[in-house]
Amino acid sequence: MTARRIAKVLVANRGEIAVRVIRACREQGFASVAVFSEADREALHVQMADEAYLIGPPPASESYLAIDKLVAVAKKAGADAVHPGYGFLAENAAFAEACVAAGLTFVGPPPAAIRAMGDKTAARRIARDLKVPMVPGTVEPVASDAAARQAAREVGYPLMVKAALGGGGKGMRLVRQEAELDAALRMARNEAAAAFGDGGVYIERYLPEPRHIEVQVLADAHGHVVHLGERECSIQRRHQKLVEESPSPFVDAPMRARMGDAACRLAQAGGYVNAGTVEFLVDADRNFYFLEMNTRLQVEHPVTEMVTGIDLVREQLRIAAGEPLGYAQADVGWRGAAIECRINAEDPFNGWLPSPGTITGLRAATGPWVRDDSGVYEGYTVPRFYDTLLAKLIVWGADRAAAIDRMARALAEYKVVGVRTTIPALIRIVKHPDFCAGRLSTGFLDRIMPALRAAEGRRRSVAVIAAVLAEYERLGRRTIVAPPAPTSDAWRWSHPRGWRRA
Amino acid sequence: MTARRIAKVLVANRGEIAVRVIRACREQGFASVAVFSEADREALHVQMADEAYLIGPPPASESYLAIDKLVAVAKKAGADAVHPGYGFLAENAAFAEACVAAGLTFVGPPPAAIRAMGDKTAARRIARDLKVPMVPGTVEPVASDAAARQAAREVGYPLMVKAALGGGGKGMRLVRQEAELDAALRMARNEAAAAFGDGGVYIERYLPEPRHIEVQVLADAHGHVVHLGERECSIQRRHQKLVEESPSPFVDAPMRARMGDAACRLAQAGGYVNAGTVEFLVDADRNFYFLEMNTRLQVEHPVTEMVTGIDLVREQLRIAAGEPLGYAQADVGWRGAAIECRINAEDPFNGWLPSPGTITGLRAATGPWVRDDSGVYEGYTVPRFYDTLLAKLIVWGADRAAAIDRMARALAEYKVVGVRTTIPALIRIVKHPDFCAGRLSTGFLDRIMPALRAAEGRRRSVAVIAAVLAEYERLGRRTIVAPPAPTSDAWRWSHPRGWRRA
Amino acid sequence: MKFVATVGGQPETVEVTGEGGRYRLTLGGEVWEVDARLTAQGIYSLLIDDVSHVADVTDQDGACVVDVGDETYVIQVEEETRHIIRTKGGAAGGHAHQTLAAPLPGKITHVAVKAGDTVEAGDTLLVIEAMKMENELRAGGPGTVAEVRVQAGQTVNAGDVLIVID
Amino acid sequence: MKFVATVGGQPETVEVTGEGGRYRLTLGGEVWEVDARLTAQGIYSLLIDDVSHVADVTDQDGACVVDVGDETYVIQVEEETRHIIRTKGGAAGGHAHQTLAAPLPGKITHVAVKAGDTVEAGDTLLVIEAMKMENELRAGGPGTVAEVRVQAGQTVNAGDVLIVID
Repeated sequence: MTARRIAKVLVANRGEIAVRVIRACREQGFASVAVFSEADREALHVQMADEAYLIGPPPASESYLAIDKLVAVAKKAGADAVHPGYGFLAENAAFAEACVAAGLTFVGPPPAAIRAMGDKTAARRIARDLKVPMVPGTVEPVASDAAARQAAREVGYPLMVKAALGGGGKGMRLVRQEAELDAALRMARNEAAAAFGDGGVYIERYLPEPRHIEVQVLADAHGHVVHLGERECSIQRRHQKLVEESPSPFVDAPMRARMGDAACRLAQAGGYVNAGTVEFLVDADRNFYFLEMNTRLQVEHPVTEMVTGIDLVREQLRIAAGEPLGYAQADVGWRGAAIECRINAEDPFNGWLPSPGTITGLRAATGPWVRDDSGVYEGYTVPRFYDTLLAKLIVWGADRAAAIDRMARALAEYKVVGVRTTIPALIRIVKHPDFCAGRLSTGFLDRIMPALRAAEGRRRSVAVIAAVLAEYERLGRRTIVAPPAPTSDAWRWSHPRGWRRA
Repeated sequence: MTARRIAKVLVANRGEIAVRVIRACREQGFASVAVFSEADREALHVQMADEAYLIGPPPASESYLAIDKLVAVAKKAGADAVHPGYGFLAENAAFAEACVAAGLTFVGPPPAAIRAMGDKTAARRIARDLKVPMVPGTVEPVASDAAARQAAREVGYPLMVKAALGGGGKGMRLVRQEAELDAALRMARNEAAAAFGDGGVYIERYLPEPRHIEVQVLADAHGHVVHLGERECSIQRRHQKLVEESPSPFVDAPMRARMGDAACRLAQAGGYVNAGTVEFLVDADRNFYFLEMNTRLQVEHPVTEMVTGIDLVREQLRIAAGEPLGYAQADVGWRGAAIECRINAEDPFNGWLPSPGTITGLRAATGPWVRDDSGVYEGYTVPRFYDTLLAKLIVWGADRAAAIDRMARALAEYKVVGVRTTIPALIRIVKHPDFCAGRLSTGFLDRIMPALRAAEGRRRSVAVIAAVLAEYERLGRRTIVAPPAPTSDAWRWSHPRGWRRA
Repeated sequence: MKFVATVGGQPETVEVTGEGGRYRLTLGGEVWEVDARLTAQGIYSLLIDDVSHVADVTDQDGACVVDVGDETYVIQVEEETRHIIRTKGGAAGGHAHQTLAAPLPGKITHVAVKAGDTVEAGDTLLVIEAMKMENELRAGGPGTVAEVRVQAGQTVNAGDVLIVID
Repeated sequence: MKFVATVGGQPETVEVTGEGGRYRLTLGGEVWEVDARLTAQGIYSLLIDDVSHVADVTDQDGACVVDVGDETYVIQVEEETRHIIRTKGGAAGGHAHQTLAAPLPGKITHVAVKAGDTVEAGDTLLVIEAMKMENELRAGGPGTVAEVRVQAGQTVNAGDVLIVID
């Protein structure tokens, strides 16, 4: 195929990933075009891009998911390429087609490959044909609740209901018995439709406490495919990843080679081009089962970048421009260990309830081998319309132990005031003996959740002193004393413990 | 020698390097003890340490240079080791001796090695004996102004007057003719005495536009010495480094091996233990001349860390504890290229005049392969008593071109409001064709200084709009209009252009 | 000045004197000399007996959420007099327990109960969609639904009373 | 509202209307529609014709120092009326030129001139030590020293008049 000139890139996303892509564009000398909803005028990606266009009201369906508006802005701005980031339209073949039809280079796989691999059910059919092992379940979306009940009986309970499109844990529900199936289907379809514009779901057998290990692949338009090793993403809440690392403490060189080979074969079979990720579930006996392929950049791509030294967004843009990879599997090297922690605006002490609001104080962790991929800043108001990810904290260490020590240090430095975040939970996770020993599973967090409750710790007196002094100083500055908020007791009622049972 | 237990480390420093050492302690599970002057209660290192002790009034001579106070605090706090950082007492043999005498492990070379190598004139005698080439000049401090004049005539003008102790460019003056000698001696002695508690200076021939290239060495207490390659530090102002990088674009593998060998031989001859740096001047024909050895951690150590993956402060603490290096020269590998830019509170458009004050707005650069080693935070007031370094911005790239592109991106992101900083100059430096081509010399900055003046750039209208809107909004909020400050015109008088001639 | 700080249902009296960064507090019978600086919005640097602490204080529905080290506390601070008044007139407080207020702004996607229903701890009351997540709000204890003030599809603000339970 | 913005000695009139983030400015005969947000103390996000700019505005001795992209400008902004008054009474302004004020707090370590001395551009007037650096303050133009208000060893604050020159 012929090289396509890229000089100006529209970033069809928001938050930290839009910032990530804009940075890559700037470093390569490409102009960047941001888009923003009415809720995002003050978002960081708007400030960092060279140009920024308002595309509609806050709801994603009227802005970040509005294909026509995005293509129109790209043409108006004179962009020659579109990077979708992750989420939103990143795995929407119709969007990729609309870009191509408008003469824009889509920074991602060809529409056919998105259809083949991005649709989880189609991908399962390819894996079946390639004899790549996979989790038992339907290879088609379930047509109706009745059909779902029928399929569920064949697969057997407990089982997972999953969105056919999308990823990132949205549109996923665990169903332990048939009585829960209808509610699970409804919520999964709602979330899937809201997040990806498609409510299709399929059914898969539930594996108890599996490890979630995925392989990063890069494929150019000239038939070269390499893998960059694995990421372990077993620490999850609400079926969403919270902590990721590379390499996996569970994977040795031969297993890495086997998984990498399976991933590359799947990519090739799907006619895949650009960066993609093949997800596997791994059981205690090191058997791996193909789960799905994400036809986009992953949230957790930085851990692979830190150990390989390869800039994945730069590679995405190079591949989209028609450049060959320029290196073979043997040229890919790994150094040390990297861990990523997701800092979300959620209250870990209140069932991960989202916590929108204004970030009144912010001091990010910095220093040696600490990377902060953030989409926020002090004074920024986290809108209630989009997901809760504020920033990704990534560290590198000469080995896994050094990386864990560094992450514990960095998390303790990271100060976010004004909204609740996952940081307190993350600190407990990286200090947990099971985590340090590499004993991970997707059930890990549910197991240690009780320990997350605010403890009667040794710093209790210090906390009381800080709280009292804050009030004392506040009274010193103000004549009127704020009445105790009437809703404070309602918190007791609003613990959505359901997530723990879900 | 026997292993010494380290569990609690007193950090006898302030600012970013104190923060750097405290982070290393935390990552290794050591408790950290900070010290602070009355001007530093709100400094970042006080907040980050486990314990913090007030040691005296703002002037360094009564606090950070007060050996007795520091040793007393170390004993009171129950510290078993002392890390001096750089500057202040880092190269003061009497301090190292006082620590050892008090039963404290000094994280640095033995006092004898500090005397042998830290004293520039003594080091020059060792280099002479080892037949390591060096710059012509005195091998003893000059006893008097008369003796200085005499020595100067022998060395010949132009020449450099340099502090026998210390480093970091303080206590250095270029002298073009004898008429300037007395003033240069006075200022150099004043600065040296203030910075290092010793006013001794020596005289060295001035090499026109040399490159400044230094080699990092690590020596353990068991006789093992390795070098971690070179750093090029040719971009300087006021004889102080502003931009450093590793590897040097001027050094190839054979030259690296030759310089590394010379550096290791010097370290061994001086009985050196711990981390140290051997500085060379390099002429256009790739001849290198020994300049001095810094018997401490360098400000610019991070660029070596980023390309080798070796944590130098961690190694310092391991070596101080008596551990063997555990690796040989052949095990040291280099990957990619790293650049460091120093962000100082100075006004590059006004002769690098120091700019103390309150940082009212701060947004540090972050993201892929960007490291911010900072000692400040938003709301922090930069005191007028200490040096101007606020933070070090370090980036890594797969090659030098990628690192330069990344640094340009990061510098553009880095926002400091309230004090003037070196950032605008740094942006021009990394975008300059000579820098990008690796055409570096210590005269580089003087050459491009005229281009540093605020230009009639294409963003002039945007700047005017921002300034007018700031005033417009300010008037909207306030009834009284501030009178134009009467001293504003005085700026025209206060350009210390002298630094450009110095 | 006297305050009552309530942590985990346990009230304790705290007396404070001092200003300008240097304070003396009495709590738990002990006297604490504290050097405290607000280094950024809500971020306090505390020096107590030469030990350095950084505490983040966030106001959350009138309570202080304090993060210090890896520990988090929810602390209600009131002037002592106000505390006495509030706890004397306990009835009002009792009723406050019976309301489910929206913990965050969002859209009600499902209401699982109607007036007259009896609920047990853990029963789903309703589902509120916010930040691309469906959040189930469940009963923390048993009771009878007295009033349902919202319906599916409705958008609510943080603090809006959604359901009243007797 | 009308202002005069002076950049590099060049004054230009700027008219502003609008509020709440949306403004219309007239300068250089052109009309600019600007969406401006103060996203942090002194850090402005400007959208002008869909082009995004971030401008840092620092007050420095009554002048605005503006960093935008890799360019830095020192801009004096005054209400138009005030500008007219100031420039009419030019004498005072003229005298202001004749004072050397301390550009930063520090210690005078050396005074090189005395009353009556004539100085040329570039002559050292005095040396001020601050932040571990000896900073030479030199004459920007020729003149005669009328007054020396400081002596070596003395500590000065930013803005203190050090030397007056006729």
